Amino acid sequence: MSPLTTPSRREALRLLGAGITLAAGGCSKPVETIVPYVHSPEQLLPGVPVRYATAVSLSGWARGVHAIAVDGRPIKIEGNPLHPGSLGATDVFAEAAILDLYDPDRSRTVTERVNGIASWEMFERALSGPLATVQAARGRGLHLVTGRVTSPTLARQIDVLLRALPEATWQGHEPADDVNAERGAELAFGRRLRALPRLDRAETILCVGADPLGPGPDQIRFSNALISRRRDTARFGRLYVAEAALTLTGVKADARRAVHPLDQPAVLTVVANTLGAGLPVPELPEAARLFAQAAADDLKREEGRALVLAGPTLAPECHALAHWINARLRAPVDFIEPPDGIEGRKPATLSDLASALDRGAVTCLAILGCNPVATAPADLDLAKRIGRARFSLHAGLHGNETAGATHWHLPLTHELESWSDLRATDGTVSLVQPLLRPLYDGRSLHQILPLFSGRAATAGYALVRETWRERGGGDFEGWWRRCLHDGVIDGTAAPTLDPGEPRLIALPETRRGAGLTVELRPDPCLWDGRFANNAWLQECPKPISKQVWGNALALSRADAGRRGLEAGDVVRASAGGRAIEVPIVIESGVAEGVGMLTLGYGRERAGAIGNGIGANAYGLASAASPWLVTGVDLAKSDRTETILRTQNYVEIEGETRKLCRQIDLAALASAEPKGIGADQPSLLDPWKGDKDGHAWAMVIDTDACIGCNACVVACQSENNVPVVGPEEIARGRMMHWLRIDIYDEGGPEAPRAGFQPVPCMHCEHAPCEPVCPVAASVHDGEGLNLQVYNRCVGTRFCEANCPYKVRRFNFFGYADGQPYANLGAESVKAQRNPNVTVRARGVMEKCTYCIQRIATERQAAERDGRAMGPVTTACQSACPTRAIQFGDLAKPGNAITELRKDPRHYALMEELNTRPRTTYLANLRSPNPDLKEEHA
Amino acid sequence: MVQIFHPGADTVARVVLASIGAAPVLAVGLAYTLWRSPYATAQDVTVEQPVPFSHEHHVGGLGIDCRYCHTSVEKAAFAGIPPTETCMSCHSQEWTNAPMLAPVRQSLAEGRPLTWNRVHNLPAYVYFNHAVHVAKGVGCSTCHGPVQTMKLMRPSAPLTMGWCLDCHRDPAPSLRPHDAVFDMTWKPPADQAVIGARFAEKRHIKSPERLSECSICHR
Amino acid sequence: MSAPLLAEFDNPEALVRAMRLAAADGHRALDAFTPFPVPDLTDAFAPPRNRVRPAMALAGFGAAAAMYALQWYASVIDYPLNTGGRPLHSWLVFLLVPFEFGVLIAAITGLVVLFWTCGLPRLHHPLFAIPQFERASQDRFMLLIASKDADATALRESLERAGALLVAEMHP
Amino acid sequence: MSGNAQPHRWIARERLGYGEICAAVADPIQRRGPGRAWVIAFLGVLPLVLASVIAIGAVLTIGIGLSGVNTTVVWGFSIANYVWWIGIGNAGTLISSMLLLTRQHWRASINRFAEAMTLFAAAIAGIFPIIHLGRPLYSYWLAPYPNTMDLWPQWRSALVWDFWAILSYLLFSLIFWFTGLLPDLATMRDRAQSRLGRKIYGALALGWRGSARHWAVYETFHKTMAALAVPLVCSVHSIVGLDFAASLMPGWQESIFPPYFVVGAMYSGFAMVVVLAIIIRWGLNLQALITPAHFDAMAKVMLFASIVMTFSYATEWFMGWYGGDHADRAVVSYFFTGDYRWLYYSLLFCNCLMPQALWFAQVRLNLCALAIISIVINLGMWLERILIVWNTLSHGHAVSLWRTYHVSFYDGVILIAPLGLFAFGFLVLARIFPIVSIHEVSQLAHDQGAARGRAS
Repeated sequence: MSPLTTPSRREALRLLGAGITLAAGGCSKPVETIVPYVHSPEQLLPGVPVRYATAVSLSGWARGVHAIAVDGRPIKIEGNPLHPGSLGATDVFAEAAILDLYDPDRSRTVTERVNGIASWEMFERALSGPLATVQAARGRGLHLVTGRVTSPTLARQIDVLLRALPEATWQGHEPADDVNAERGAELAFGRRLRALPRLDRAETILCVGADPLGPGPDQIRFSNALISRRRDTARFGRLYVAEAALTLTGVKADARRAVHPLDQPAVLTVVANTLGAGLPVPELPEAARLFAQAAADDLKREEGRALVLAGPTLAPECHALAHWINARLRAPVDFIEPPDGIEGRKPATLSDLASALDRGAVTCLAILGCNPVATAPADLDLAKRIGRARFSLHAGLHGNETAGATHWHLPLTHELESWSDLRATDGTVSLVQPLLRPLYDGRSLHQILPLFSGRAATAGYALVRETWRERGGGDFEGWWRRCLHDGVIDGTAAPTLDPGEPRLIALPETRRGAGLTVELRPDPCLWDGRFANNAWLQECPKPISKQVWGNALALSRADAGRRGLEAGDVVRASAGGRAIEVPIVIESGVAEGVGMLTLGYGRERAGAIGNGIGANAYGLASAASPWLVTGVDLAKSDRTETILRTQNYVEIEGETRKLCRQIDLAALASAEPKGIGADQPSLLDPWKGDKDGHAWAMVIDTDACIGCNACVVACQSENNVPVVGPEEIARGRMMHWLRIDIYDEGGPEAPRAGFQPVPCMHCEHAPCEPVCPVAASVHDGEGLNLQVYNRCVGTRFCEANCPYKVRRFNFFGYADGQPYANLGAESVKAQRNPNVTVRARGVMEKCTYCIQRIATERQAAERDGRAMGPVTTACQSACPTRAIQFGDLAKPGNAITELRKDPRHYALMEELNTRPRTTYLANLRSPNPDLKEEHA
Repeated sequence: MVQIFHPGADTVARVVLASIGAAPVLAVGLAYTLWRSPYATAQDVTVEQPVPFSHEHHVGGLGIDCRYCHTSVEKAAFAGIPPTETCMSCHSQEWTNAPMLAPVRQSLAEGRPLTWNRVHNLPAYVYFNHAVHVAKGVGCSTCHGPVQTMKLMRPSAPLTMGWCLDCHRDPAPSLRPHDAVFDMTWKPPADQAVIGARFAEKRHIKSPERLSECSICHR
Repeated sequence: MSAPLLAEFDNPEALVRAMRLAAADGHRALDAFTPFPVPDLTDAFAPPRNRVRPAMALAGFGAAAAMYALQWYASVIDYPLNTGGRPLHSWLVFLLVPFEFGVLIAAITGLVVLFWTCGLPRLHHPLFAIPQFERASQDRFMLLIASKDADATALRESLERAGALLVAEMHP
Repeated sequence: MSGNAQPHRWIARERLGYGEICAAVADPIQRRGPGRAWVIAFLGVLPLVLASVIAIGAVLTIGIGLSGVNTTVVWGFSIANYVWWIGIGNAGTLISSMLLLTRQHWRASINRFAEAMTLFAAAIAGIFPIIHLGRPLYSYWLAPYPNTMDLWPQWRSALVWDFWAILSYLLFSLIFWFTGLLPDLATMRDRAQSRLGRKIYGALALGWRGSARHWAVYETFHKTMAALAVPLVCSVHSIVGLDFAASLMPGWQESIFPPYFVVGAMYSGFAMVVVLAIIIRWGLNLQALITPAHFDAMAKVMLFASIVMTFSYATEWFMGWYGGDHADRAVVSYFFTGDYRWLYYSLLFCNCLMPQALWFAQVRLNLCALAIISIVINLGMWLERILIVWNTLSHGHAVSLWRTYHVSFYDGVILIAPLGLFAFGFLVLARIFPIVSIHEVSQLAHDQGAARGRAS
């Protein structure tokens, strides 16, 4: 048979079919090919997911993860239960790391600023000249700039280098640092210490500007500890928060006051004085003073189980005072040696670098893995100053702003492509192992550093093993394999120390000048800006404002009104000669005279996704005060911008309050569990189908939900949920299968908000099903509300009739051909989960309860002839506080059945008789009776 | 007035009217017939391959077990296509110089995989799992036909959704003893109806309603 | 037997009058052709059993029943699916489509019966050969009548007396 | 009937012979050229026809994302246009059949183009549900047909009912219109001057000879069709109403919807007939056949419908409040205070307030005023349809997803351009087929004693 026969026959059929059924396009099947291996990898089953333990970093700190790979390509990140920074859960950044790996904007080759594409050999040749100069001068003129170093191997390598070249300088630059806390500990105890507050043991907690539940390397650890403790209502405790603008901790607070950042030290003073400090009391607004006093009294009462946390914007003296208070309260705080950095070496600051550059004393500047041009405070003006170095290079994942300022740019490998080791905040070391060979011609920092000693690049694998050779002992290979398997190296956690008695430090005078005070915060989605080119994170709604694809200066309603500003007005914010243009957004719970802006936006060379999105808050920051900008002047421009938000209505009142049930702890005893609605009389018989032994259900504890979005991004990653881009968001379209609603029954001045993750409810009487004309939306015997994509014709009646509005429609081909979906590149397709259909244009989709996971487990059980084991949905496994529980109602004794009997249990809109399978537990609060008037 | 039409025009008009009525019915019927015909399903259409691998020779002649090459058929959704090294495990000794096998040797030498053309093309959006079917006692030949007689591989079933459902709605006739799953010559015994039903019960095969639910194959 | 005569009148009343006269004479009125229906003529020529309505009723109810059966078969027997916990045999809502379909089939059947009973389409007809016939669809009322005699002269005269404007013979 | 008092009420005062009636209708088509007004109108609507074709082509190739629909308000202009057009479409058959059954013989002059209006409007309406789909290529899945997937439509869906309702209604209207046209086609055949004209009209007339036997069967059939049409029309728009009522969304889940939709359809349909009648009367010089009495009667029907609509709105508000359901109350208050409140006030003005002018005979007999009121009613009815969609979807149960519709350019095109398609159809039709029923008007003339034939 001639090889042409098949295609031509198909073609003929297609044409014929077109004429007959008008269904031309979709009917032809192109000839597919199958490409087997040449050599089959051992123990690899085709299409079956495999887990590898590794770690991904945030600001240098490790979060241990399991990377799931199918057929050799990593597709999903999940938490590593053995790792103290993960506890089996993830955060948005860890989840999104997988998309960073496949980011087509990653730099692929070595580049030289003038001549463009170059090679590693060319770079090594170019480096040899300046290197010889600095070597001759014992390193003088060599400046290494790194982010936070927690990798023992990297620390060892830098140490070796600095030993060889003692005059060389090592600068550290971590944009989202905690330098005030570090200095505060030094002030209090006279030495460098890292405090590890034990939120699992502290019950009465006062956060002054601190956001332990907010995004950051410790988010999972802190929120897990706090929420686990609160599950025991006897140890529910009380969380006080005094902060400038609403944070995740503020949302979960039992008592919260919006306090100007410059007033926050006074709150600490009130507490300290209650404990006998006898400090002069600065002025404090009456409401804040009452609040501080109530908290102080409560803290004092709960001595031994009380804790005070100071925020990153507060001066080191305030942190020192907090240490003093905690010591008085016998607060549960562990102290350890700071696990980061290099023993015996203190990194110089960027200001030092700036002055060295000004002096012309920099011969060779190596900026390794960080992006100071974009993330250094504006007054350092590094972009211009770097030009004064004789030879400069930048190593990074992207050819970013810093790469644009240096002579050379070296591509780094992603953490999922390289060998390394990283420490968690408690010192625990994880091994970082590659899941695939580097996609591009990149090298890891470990491979690059030897070049400065004039040595050839060494494999990262060997370098990391060398670091641990001694520790491994006799059976090094066995030890190594065990560490790789577990993802953590046992016994590497830093031992706790007795810090001694803290000194009582007087607080410096704070004077409030004229103008607005702007508090800068790391962005909950982009962090310090390093994730700006990650479309998942750009489209991840900020937990509280629900803003996507941009940032905005948050003001209180009163402040905005006083200044004649409305949401969306673009203002020119200026302070000390620095100025940025930024749109205004009005938010609840912002203190008077305060603006809040997140970092990480306004990137110029982030990549196709991140360029030019939002306003660059670093442009307002100064090296002296990177977190707080005082005396900011706002000048209204004639421009307005649409603030892109995925939730426009937050306030609930009257009857709508039942959407988000909130109970005071005192009322819990008399609370009754609410069911999912009773069957109404009907002319027709109810469905009596085959039940088949499973009844999947989900219960979401809204009290445990801290709104962190880890589940949202996990769902996106697991289920191939596409990104739609800002233009589509502006049209009111979005794709997230799981959204986290925030509802506020308090008000703009005293928010009393709760988070509510909303996936598909999988209603037993699903309103979406009877309206579908083609049975694309149907139920199965396990109680799943199915969406059969290939049957869907796209009437959208199901979403119109869904009271929960959880269905998502592909108005365009979001999964393919969209600029924000695949960035026009093949590489992003490699991230797709092969067990989940990639949806086409014109079909409806929605949460499936991770049906692919259920099916995988069911099929494995069928194959092995055993009962089905537990199934974990992606959102459930991501959740740091275990707020999402999934299980089988038909299985006796399943935890899910018990949760449905909890007094806090309720179903969304149970009055509609949809009988949802996804139900909720009410939010709990324990307000201080003395402060009752705040929720009047 | 004069006659406008010839007498024969009456017949023409009647035929035209009748056709207007009949056309939609005929068109649907024709489309359906075509769609389920091998012309559209590619049933029994032999697919050209880069190497003319003969199942007749290897299975029928040499009696090699299916699992020798399709290694993951009992473990995973995908039965597996053998890597080049599997071919070469024999062909490094047998037929070492056969020109027919040149692409195979070249593949191994260059480390470049062979590219086979897919024979069994399931409809899009179907997640078929070989392991479960094998575990439940559905034999290879039930779907793949008498592979041991095929010089070149061809699908022996239409692989349409309706065809899948035929069995999912009534699995008993296709269930075999476990040891006969890989037996290409298995014939159902006379009392297959009874035996099949017993297998279905013993192996906890779901009810026809459950097996024909969308989520069994689609997600 | 002579060819039937086609008499032309300019109003229906004259035609009816002439027809009655001729019938009284024993001539056989074969048909009348008018631009609009004339009740008297309709009564005179209407077929004794008009099958349009029974046929429509039969087809309509039959189609409705068939459609109902199809719905039932499709959703109860052939592919039972759980849609929103609704019963497989949701008879209340299964009544709507049969109604629509029944009406459609009744209409189509009615049209077919109309054509069948009237012998349409009939593009070629002897009457079309008579020049004056073209006004039967406009402003003239024609009576086709067969004489009882071999010679039609008597009939012709009687028709002309009754007001016929023109009388012509129809040749098959 | 009142014909005794005013013998020529439904036909011009000067007596017309049957031949003149034929000539009045047929000659503009067969003996005279299209005329300047026709040519200008034709050229005027061509860009709109082109725009419709381009818009449909664009939405098929680029996707329904072109429309302003979003995650919350998943329906928009397409659905409102569909309901509006099918409403227009309903009036034609209603006029024809209901008036036939109630022996309102005056219908003779307007029923033909009312039926044609039905046909075009239903056909245009039928486009919208298809182009609003995400995957229009698969719209045939709504039909039960043998397939290799062994799948059937989901019969409980209102959209399947819709499919059958539109299909039945379209084909039914075609049959009804064609049978009504059949005798006139014979007239056209017999009056045709060119050989080609005779052939074409001759073929279409199928050899109709006006035989008394044929008329007997014809009348039975036509009356039976009319009797069937009334419940069919009501059912069609009731089913359209059920698209909304068979949901559980606040503001939709109302038992009043089916009848309220039927009256609304009649309302907008009559308004459209008035507009068309004024245009056709002027364009084809049919003053003799379409008299002020016709407009008076239609204006009274519109006034009645307006009162019923006002009552329906009031019922909606009352039931929203009386039912006590929070979401229902919230939606009703959203009507008046929400994002679309100005549109809602406009709708109340158009549909409830403005038509009250029809209480006055001067207004009813002033064609200009009548035309303006009719257009306003049609506008108001479109607003009603879009607000039914928008208000409920924008302000449903889930507070967090409340959001408004963003009208897109494509929406504007598919709102305006189909009017051109409709006009195009009418313009072409007016040049091919008698736009007024010749045989029925002749009969009316005969029955009213207005025809000269009787006097002679």
